[in-house]
Amino acid sequence: MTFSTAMTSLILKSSFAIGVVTFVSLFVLLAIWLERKVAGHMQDRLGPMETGGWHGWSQTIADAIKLLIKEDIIPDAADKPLFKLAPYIVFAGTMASFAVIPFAAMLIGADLNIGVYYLVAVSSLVVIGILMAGWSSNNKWALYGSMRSAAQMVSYEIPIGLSLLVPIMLAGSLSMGDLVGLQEGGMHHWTIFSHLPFALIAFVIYFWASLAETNRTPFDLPEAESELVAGYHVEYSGMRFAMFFLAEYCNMFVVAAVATALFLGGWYAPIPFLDGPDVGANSSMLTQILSNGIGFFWFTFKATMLVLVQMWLRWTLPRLRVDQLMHICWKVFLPFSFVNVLLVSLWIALRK
Amino acid sequence: MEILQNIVFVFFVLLTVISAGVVVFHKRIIYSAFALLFTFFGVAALYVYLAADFLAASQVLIYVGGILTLIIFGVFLTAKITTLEIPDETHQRYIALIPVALLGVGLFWMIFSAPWDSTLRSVEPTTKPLGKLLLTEYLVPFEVASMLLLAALIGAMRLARFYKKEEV
Amino acid sequence: MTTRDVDLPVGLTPEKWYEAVDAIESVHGEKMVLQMGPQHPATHGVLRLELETDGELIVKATPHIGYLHRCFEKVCENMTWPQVVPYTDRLDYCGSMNNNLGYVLGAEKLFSIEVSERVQTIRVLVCEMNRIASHLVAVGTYGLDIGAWTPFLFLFQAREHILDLFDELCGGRLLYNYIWIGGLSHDLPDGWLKKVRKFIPYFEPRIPELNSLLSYNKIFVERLANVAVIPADLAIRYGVTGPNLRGAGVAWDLRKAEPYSGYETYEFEIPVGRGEVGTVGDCFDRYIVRVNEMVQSIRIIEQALDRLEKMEKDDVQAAIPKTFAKVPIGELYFRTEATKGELGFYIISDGKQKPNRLKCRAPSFCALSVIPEVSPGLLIADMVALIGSLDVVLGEVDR
Amino acid sequence: MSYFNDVYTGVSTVLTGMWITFKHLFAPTITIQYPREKLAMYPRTRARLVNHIEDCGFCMSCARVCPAHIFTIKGVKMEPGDQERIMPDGKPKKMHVIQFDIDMSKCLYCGLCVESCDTRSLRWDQPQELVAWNRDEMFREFSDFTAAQRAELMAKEEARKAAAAAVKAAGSTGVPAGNVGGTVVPTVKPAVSSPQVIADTPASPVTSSVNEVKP
Repeated sequence: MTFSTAMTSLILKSSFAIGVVTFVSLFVLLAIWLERKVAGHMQDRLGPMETGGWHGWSQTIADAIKLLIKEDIIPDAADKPLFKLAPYIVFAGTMASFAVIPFAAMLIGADLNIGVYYLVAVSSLVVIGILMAGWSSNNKWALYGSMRSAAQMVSYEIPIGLSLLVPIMLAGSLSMGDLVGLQEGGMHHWTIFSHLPFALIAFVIYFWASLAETNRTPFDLPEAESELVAGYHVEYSGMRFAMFFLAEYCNMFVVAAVATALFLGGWYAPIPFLDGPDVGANSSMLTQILSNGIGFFWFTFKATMLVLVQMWLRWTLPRLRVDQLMHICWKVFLPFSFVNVLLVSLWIALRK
Repeated sequence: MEILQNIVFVFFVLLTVISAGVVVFHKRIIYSAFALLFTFFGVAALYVYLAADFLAASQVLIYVGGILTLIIFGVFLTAKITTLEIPDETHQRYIALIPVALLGVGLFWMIFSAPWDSTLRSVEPTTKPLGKLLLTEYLVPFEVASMLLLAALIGAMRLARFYKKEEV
Repeated sequence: MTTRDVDLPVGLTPEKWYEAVDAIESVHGEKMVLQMGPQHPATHGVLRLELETDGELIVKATPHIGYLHRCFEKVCENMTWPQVVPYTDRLDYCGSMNNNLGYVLGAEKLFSIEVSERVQTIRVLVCEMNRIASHLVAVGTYGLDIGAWTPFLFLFQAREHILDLFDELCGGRLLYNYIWIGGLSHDLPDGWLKKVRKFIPYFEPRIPELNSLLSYNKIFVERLANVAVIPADLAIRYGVTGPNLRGAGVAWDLRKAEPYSGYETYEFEIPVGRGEVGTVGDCFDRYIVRVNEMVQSIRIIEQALDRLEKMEKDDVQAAIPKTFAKVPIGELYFRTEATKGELGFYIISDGKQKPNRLKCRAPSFCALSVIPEVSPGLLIADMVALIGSLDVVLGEVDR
Repeated sequence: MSYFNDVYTGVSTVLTGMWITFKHLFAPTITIQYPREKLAMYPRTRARLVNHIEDCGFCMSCARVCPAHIFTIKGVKMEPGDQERIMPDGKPKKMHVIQFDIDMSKCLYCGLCVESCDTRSLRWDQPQELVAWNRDEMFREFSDFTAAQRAELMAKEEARKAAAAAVKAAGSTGVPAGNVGGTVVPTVKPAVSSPQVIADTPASPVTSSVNEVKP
């Protein structure tokens, strides 16, 4: 590897990383605005309408600026080093997931051959960050929130892992690129539809369990404002709070993106006709950009749709209780996903 | 590029060693627990340098996601954790020197005698051979380990379930 | 409370086991004291609960009240008889009309005032509308406590209709001062009855919608079923009344038991808790009783509307005494079925222009006093469900 | 079997709820965009008290009926040469209302004062925005007398009172000074130098004569 090619690859990787961060920030701004709009319209209201003109599009930007310039309050009795560190760990854990998200055929940060496994692994960083936040706030409500959150995320990683196992077994690979690549050619090739009903069950379980993973209603017990006020981030304000908030919405996107990549055909359009032009080894730059752009559009479109469903659920359902949460995880999701995995493996064995 | 990679490598080594030092020497047990996070993470990074990506991810998943969470839970549940003082006086330090010295010698012997492969390799897929080995050659140890864990799991449940909420 | 399971491991006698448990408890038998409130969002105002918790399990709960104390009873001793009415508005601010009615009927009994049938019918009409508004708040905020946002806003839409009607009727949206001793502050505006008539077909489909969106949602049911059961005898022992008592399966409603303002002439049922999804007297029963009471209130409103449309217009203030100069000496207790339960006013008059003593028996206070009894063994999330299901209004508790 | 039943009801009720919220997603909104659109206020809405001072006859019924003592009213008797005015209730105006202050920050918004006003000079008005930056703005003065006029009238009244007191001291049995207009008895003690009549709820019987205010 010569120095120049190494530098080029380094620059490409860095620009990709910067691009991801920009994309994530923009997406979060959009998602928060969208959440308010969805909530508003579901409740026969309009949501924010004033800031920035058209349907209050810049409300989130205004809020972000407000959070940035807010006084950063650290409680006197808080464990200061941990209190300061916690939001960054949560944020880092979430951002690390983006390294393997396949936005398009060539827009993958690192197409690791253990892609999905890596994703499951780094998401456990978030748990530690949340525990740290809850502990260091020196607030009983925050501690309850973080304990709940940790228990919930650790438990729900199991049904998530098991339901992710289904497309992995069907594809025979852990690499995100391979997993998506196998779903080319229209909707009926998407894992969720091509392997009915196993993949569908796995998808439903994954989607529900991922709600718990991202602390969304009906599994938003760690934040439960009517019980724990705000849970683990009750003492946070200003930019540190914004980090948690950012991480939460990033997480929503990450789980939706994983569902898209593994179950919903990734960057492929529902009809092959709508896909971008085929890219060969000697395609022109323009073709590559066009193809990847269209792929990127489809991927983000599908993921955003899933995020919308998450919001839809949030504004529909009440919240579960701690024991019921565990009950659902261990006694509903886990048996169903186990049986599902078993049936899939049998099916694969029989098909051979 | 070599330089860059070396810098990153040194960074991870330092991260691992310093945080391991914090784990051992910090007087507040909660800091030790959280410092363990960085130790595990650094070790995972070193695994990546050894082209063992699956092992690295497993390190993060199991040690950070599972064991460290459990340790932190345990620390949280310790009574009066905020005021706990860990006595730092050492007892019988001269007698302790002997095993420590022996251990040190052993470790150094290992470090210097091991054939270190310092060439950088691109990461090869390791999952397939690992899976094959686990389900063929090492099937019995694998199953025995899982049986042990299952037994431990059931035993823990049996112990924990001893309090039963009265039917209201 | 927790009890020890009987199936001990083999070879372990109960004595040994208790010894071991006591040893463990003496090591970490520490209970965490958690202050819930007075700023906590689930306490519906400024209630402070001192929770002693073992993990998330509540061992002991002590409500602390007084954060909204306004010396209602003492203030009333310095107010002339009609001036007390606006202060009763502020007792249970979700059901002001019913508070007005309770005091006014007591005072009318003292002054031996008879009001016309039309005034009585209007009073029944506005009180039942107010009962719906109050139950909408109770049910909606309960959904909010359990984590469902949207039903809350749907219900507040319906409540807004009622408040608009009241605004047009008497000028107040929350504190009406509408029912006066001997009459009403205003006659009905033109076309008002038609607007109430229009409200009914708007409101009726809201209840099935609420039921399918929230009441019978599996998560909601699971959160409420078998939680914080208040059995009938406990409820009676603590003087719990209203929907909380009816939720315990006791069909006790002062509108039927001791009818006033002509309630005996209306057809309606008393909804009681039947243990639909769990035990009789659990949170769900108290909740669903409120939902069903709204349906019954609609029935009463329809009947009152039918009567009012037929009645000749008369002076609603005909029976108001020009002066309250001749005040009879005596004492009386008058109770009505307010939105939260039995609202009683104990009035002592010594013939002066002001009440000598005015004691208010607030239903929320009694409901609140059950909390220490039923809360041990609940989770923190259940505590939120319990407070919400009791539907306490702190304005009434602290007075 | 109940396990599968639970799973089924769980899934089905969630879907039902989702369908309801989905329908509402496309339902017309019921809110209005407040600063641009405004709701009409109802004529009876209790928003802010105004006193149309020319109709105010210093009967003090508002001050007597008010549970919160928000009124501060001062009046002096009209001189024979002053402009006479027939009030809406048919009686001639007999008093100058030199001060009529309402402290809206104390107001209970019960409306008893408005209902008790015989001349209907005290009314509710319905401003769209009812905001104040400080408490002083909640304090509203309605008398159209300037401070100079007020001082002059009060000096005159004082002189008259002093004269009456002098007459009384001389042994004459004059008419009690305050018995004016037949509405209220502003008992003025001769010992008090200031002749002001501060409205307070007297222990006298409360008139609850009420007129329907048809706005």
